[in-house]
Amino acid sequence: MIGQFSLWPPQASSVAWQVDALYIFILAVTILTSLAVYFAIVYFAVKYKRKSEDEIPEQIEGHLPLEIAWSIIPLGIMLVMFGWGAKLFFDLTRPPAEALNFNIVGKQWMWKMQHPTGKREINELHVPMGQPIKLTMTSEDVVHSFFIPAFRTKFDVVPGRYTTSWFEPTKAGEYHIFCTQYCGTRHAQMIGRVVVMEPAQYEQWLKTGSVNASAANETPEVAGARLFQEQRCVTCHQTNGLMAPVLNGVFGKPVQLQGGATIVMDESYIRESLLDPTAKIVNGYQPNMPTFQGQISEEQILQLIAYIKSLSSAAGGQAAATKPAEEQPTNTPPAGG
Amino acid sequence: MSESHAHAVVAHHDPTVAHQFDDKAQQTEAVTLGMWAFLAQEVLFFGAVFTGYTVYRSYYPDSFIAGSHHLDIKLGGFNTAVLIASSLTMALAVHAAQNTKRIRLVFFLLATLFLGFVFLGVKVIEYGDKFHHHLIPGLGFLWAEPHGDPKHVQIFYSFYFAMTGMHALHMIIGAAILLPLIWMAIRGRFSAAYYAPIEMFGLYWHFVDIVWIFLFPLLYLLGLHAQ
Amino acid sequence: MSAVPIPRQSETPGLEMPRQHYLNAGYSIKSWLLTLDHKRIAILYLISVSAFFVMGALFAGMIRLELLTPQGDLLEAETYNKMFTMHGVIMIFFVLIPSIPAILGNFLIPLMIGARDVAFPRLNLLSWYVFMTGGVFLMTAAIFGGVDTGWTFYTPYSSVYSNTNVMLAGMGAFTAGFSSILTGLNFIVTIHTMRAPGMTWFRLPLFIWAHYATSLIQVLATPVIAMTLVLMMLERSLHLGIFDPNLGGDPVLFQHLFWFYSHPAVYIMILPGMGVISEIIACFTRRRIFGYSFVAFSSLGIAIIGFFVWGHHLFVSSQSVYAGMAFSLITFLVAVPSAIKTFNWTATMYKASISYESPMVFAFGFLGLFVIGGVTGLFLGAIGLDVHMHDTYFVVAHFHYIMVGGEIMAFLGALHFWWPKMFGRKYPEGWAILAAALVFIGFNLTFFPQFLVGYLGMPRRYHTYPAEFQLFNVLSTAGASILGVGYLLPFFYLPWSIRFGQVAGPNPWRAKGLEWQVQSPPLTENFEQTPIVTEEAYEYSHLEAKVV
Amino acid sequence: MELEHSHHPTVPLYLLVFGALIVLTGITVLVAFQDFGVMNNVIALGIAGIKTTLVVLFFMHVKYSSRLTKMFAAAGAFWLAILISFTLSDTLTRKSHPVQGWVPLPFVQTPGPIESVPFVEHQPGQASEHH
Repeated sequence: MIGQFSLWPPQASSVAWQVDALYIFILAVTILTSLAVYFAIVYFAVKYKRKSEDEIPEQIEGHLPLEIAWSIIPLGIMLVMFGWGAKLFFDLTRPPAEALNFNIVGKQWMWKMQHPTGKREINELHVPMGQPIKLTMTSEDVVHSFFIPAFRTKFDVVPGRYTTSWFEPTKAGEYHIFCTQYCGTRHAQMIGRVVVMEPAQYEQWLKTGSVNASAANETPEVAGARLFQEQRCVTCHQTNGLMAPVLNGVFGKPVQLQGGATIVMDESYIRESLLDPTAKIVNGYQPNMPTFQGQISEEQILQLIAYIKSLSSAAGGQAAATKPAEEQPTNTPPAGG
Repeated sequence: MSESHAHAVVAHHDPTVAHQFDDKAQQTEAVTLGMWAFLAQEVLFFGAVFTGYTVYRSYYPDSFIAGSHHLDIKLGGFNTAVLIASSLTMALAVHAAQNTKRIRLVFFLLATLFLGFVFLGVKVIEYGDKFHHHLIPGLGFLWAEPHGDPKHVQIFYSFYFAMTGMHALHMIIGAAILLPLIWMAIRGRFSAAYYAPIEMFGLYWHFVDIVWIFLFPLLYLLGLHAQ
Repeated sequence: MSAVPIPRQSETPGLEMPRQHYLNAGYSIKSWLLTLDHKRIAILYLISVSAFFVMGALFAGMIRLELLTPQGDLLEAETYNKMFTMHGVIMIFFVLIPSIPAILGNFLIPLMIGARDVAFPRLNLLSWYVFMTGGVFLMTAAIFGGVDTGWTFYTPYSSVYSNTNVMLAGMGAFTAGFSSILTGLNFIVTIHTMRAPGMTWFRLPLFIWAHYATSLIQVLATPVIAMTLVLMMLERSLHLGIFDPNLGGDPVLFQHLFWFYSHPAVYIMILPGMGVISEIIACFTRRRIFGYSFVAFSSLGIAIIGFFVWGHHLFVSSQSVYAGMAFSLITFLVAVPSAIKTFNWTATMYKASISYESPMVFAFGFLGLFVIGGVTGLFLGAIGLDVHMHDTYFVVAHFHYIMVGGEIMAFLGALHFWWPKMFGRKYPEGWAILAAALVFIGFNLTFFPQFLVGYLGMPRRYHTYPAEFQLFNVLSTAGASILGVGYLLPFFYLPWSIRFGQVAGPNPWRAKGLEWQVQSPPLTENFEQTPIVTEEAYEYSHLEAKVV
Repeated sequence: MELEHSHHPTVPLYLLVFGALIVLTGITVLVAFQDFGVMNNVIALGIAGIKTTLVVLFFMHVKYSSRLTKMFAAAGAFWLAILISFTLSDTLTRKSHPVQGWVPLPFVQTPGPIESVPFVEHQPGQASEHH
C-alpha cells in the first residue's frame, strides 16, 4: 500500500508529461503564493499581538498602488496559466490525422470497444504502443465519461452525440479505465483496463485473441473458462441467477423459454445465444445479453461450449463452486485478467 | 407579541404604513423595489425555458417551423389582442385608484379579470385542438405531416406546452389574486392615499402580458412565410 | 458610530441580563412560529439548519466509513449512491445556502443598518415556511426509498433512468430555491431602503456589502434552476421531450441551465463567509479593513463575473472548444477579486493590534483553508489540466475547501462572534478554541489527501475503488472522525451557554458597528430610537472605555 | 414619491400606447407571411422588443420611476442575455455532432436489488456498426 505511494499516475501517453508540466507549474506558483500569504499572516499575528487591552493601533486606510499591484500581478500570472491550459486543451482535443479510429459505446454499466478491424471487446481495450488512437464515443443510455488517468484523457460519452478523444500510448502496461460521470447504481463498476502492447504483440492479439503463448496448449475447457472471464460472461451469469440464467448443471437439460416453448440446452442453442442473444430468451429474464458476433471466433465458441458442458459434469460442479469468490464485484480492474 | 413593542416606539400612526417603515415614502420605495426584484426573478424563471427554446430552434429550424404551422394564428392573434387589452384595462384601473375613482376602479378590474378568462378560455380551445390531433408530447404523439422530423416536432410541442402552460399558470395565479383585490376595491379600501396593492398587481399583470408578447411570435409566427 | 448614548458595559461577572429583550418577548409556541421579528426568524433558521447539518454530516460519515476499504463491504452500491445524493442535496440546498444569509444575515442586517426589521417581515417568515416545506419534500423522498441522482440531477439519468424518488427530491430543491429567492429579495430591498440616516453605502459594514452581492445572485440565478428542475420533472412525469436524447434532445443543455445557477450558487455560499471574516478581522485587529472599497467592490465583482463562468463545469461535456476557452479565461478573471480580498485581509493585520479570541481563531482557520481552496481552483480553471482532474477527488477536495473549509468555518466564526449578541451570554472560550483547532486539523486531514488521490485518478461518486487508493482514503476517514468531534463540540457548549454562560453585556469584544451599541440580546424593535450614523465603518481610532 | 405620481401618464396616453401595441401586433402578423429569410426572426423579435419597451415604460411607469427601478427592470433582461448568449456560444460552435436516428435502450424498471437495462443491439451509425 505504502510502497505504491506516488503523486501522479503513470505517464503512459504522449501528452501525459505535458499535463504534468502544467500541473507542476501551477503547483509551484500556488505553493509559493500560499506560503507567502501564510508567512505574512503568522508573522503579523505574532509581531502585532495586542500588547494592552486598550491598545489602539495606527489606522491605515489602504494603499492604491499596492491594490493595483496585487490585482495586476496575479492576473498576469493567471493569464499565463490560462494560455498554457488552452494550448494543452487544443492538443488534447485535436487527434493527429494518422490516428486509428476506435469506437467506444458506453451503457449502464459497461464499456463496449471496437477496433478498426471490427474486433470487439468489453471493458478492455488493447492498443498498440506509439500509435495515435482516436476514440469515437457515444452512449446508449445516460451520460458517461471515459477516463484513462495514465493517459490524462477524459471525455464525456453523451447519448445522442458522438464525442471524440485521443491518445498516443507510449509505455507498455495495463492501466485503469474509469467512468467518471455518475451513471447510476453500478457506476463504480463501470471500470476496465487498457492494455498497451508492442505493435507486433497487438497484431498477434488481434489474430488469436491472446498474447499468452501457452494459450495454444490449453484444453478447451480451460480456454473456455478463461474466455468466460475475459468476455465478462461472468458479470451476469452468476450463481444467484438475478440477471441471467445460471449455467451450472443445465447442459443437456430442457429449458423453458419465453412464450412457453421448451428447448434442450445443447451446443447449437449456446452458439445461437452467443451470436443472436435475443432470439430465444429463457423464461423470466430480460433480453439484455450483448451479441458476441464478430467478437469471438468459431474456435472460441467451441471452447465456451466445452466450458459450459464441464459445469454440468461432476468436476465442473467443483469449478462452479469456486466461482462466487470471483464474482464479487471487485473494484480493482482485473490486473491479472 | 412583537407588534405591541414595535408600536410603542414607532412615531407614525398611519395604519397603511407597516411598523418597520418610518414613513409612507420609504414603504412605497421598498414595495416598488421589491416588486421589480421579483419581476427580475420572473424574467429569469421564464428565461430558462426561452433559452432552451432558442437552442432547439437553432438545432431543428425546419421541424419547429413545421410544428408551428399547426398552431392557429387567428386564435393566437386574437389572444394577443385580448391580453394587450387587459393590460390597458389594468393600467386604467391603476389610474382610477390613483384618482380615487372607486366605480371606475372596480369596473376596470372586472374588465381585466374578464379578459383574462377570455384568454384562458381560448387557450383551453387550443389545447383541446392539440389533443384531438394527437399533438400532446408523451401521450400518443402522432406526426404524419411530410415536413419535420416527428421527434423534433415533439420537442417543439414540449416547449409549446411548457411555455404556454407556465404562462397560463401565471394568469391563473393572477386571477386568483385579482378576486380579493376586486372585493377590497368594492369595499372602498383603495384611494389616492393607498393603492400600492393595485399598482403592484398591475406590474405583475403587465409582466405576464410581456411574456405573451414574446411567446406569440416565437411559437406562432416565425416560419409562417414558409407555409 | 451612533450618536445614541449607551451605557458602557463590559464583560464583568456582575453584569445583568437586560430585563426585556426579543427572547423573552413571548414564550408560547405561537410567539415563535408566527413571529415577524427577524431575530426570532433567524433563530428558527438556526435550529432547522443545524438539524439539516447533522443529517448531512451523518450521511457524510457513512460515506467516509464505506470508503475506508476498497471493497463495497458496508453499503450496497445503491445505498451508497443515495447517501451521497442526500449528503449533497441537504448540505447545499438546506445548509450552505441558508447558513450565513438566513441565520446571521437575518439577525444582523437590520441591526447593522439601523432598521427596526427587514423590509418585508411577513415575507421573511413565509420564506422560512417555504424552506421547511422543501425540507419536508426532501425528507419524504428520503424516507420512501431515497434518491440516487446525485445533487446535480443530470438528465437523462434523472428524467428517464433512475427509479428512485427524483420527483420528490426535485420538488424539495425547487421549493428551497424559492425560499432563497424570497430571502434575497428581502435583503436587497432592506439594504436599499431601510438604512438609518447617515448610513451611506460606503459606511456599510462589509458584511452588508457581501450580503447585498449574495442577494443579487439569489434573486437572479435561483429562478433558472427552479425552471430547469420543473422541466426535468415534466419530462420525467409527463414525458415532455425537453432534454430527452431519444427525441434529439440535448442533455448538455440541462447542464448549462443547471450550472447557470449552481456556479453562482458557490458564491451564494462563500460571499457571506467573506463578509463575516471582514467583520471579525476588523474587530480583533482593531483596524478598518485595508482597502475597504476594494473589498466591497470585489464582492460585487465576484457576484457579477461569477455569472459568466459556469461553463467550466462542462469542459469535458462535449461543450464547444471555443466556449470552453472563453469560460476558462473568465474563470481566471473571477479569481482576482478573491485574491484581492485575501491580500487585503492579510494587510489589515500589518501593524495592527491582534488578539486571539475564538472568533479570530476561526477566522485564521478560514484564511488557512480558503487560500488552499482558492488556489486549487486555478488548477481546475486551466482547461487542459481540468480534462484530467474533472470529476475526480481533486474537485471534491477543492469545493469542500471552499464550502466547508471556507463557509462553514466562517459560519462557526460568525456564530461565536455574534453569539453573545444573540443570547446575551458568552460560551466557554477554551472549548471554542479547542473546537476551532479540531475542525482545522480534522478538515485538512480529511480533504488534503483527496487532492492527491484525485490527481492519481480516483473518480468521485465511487463506492468501491482500486486498492492503491486506500492509503489516502484511510487518512481521509481518520480526519473525518476528528472533524466530526470538532463539529460536535459547539452543539454542547453553545446551548449550555444560553443558560449558564457568563453575561456578555452589549459589546464584549469592544467592536464597532450599530449592532454592538444596543443591548444583548436586543429589544424586539432593535433600537429605542432610530440611530443616526456619523462615523465611517470600523472607526477603531477611539475605543469605548472598558468598564470593570 | 408623491411627487412622481403626478407625472403618471394620462388616459389618452394609455389609449395611444394601446393603439400602438395593437398596430404593432398587426404589423408583426402581416410581416410574418412575407419571406425575408433570416430577417423574419429579427423583425418579429424586434417588434416584440418595441412592444415590451412600450409596456414597461408606460403601463409599468418605468419612464417615471427612480433610477434604481430602471436598473432592476434592466437587470432581468441583462441577465437573461447572459444566459442565452453564453449558452448559444457553446451550442452554435460545437464540434461533436448528433447521432442520426439515435435510439436509446428501452427502459424497464426491474424490481430487486440489481437494476438492469435490457440490451438491444442497434446501429446508430458508425459507432457500433459492424457485422
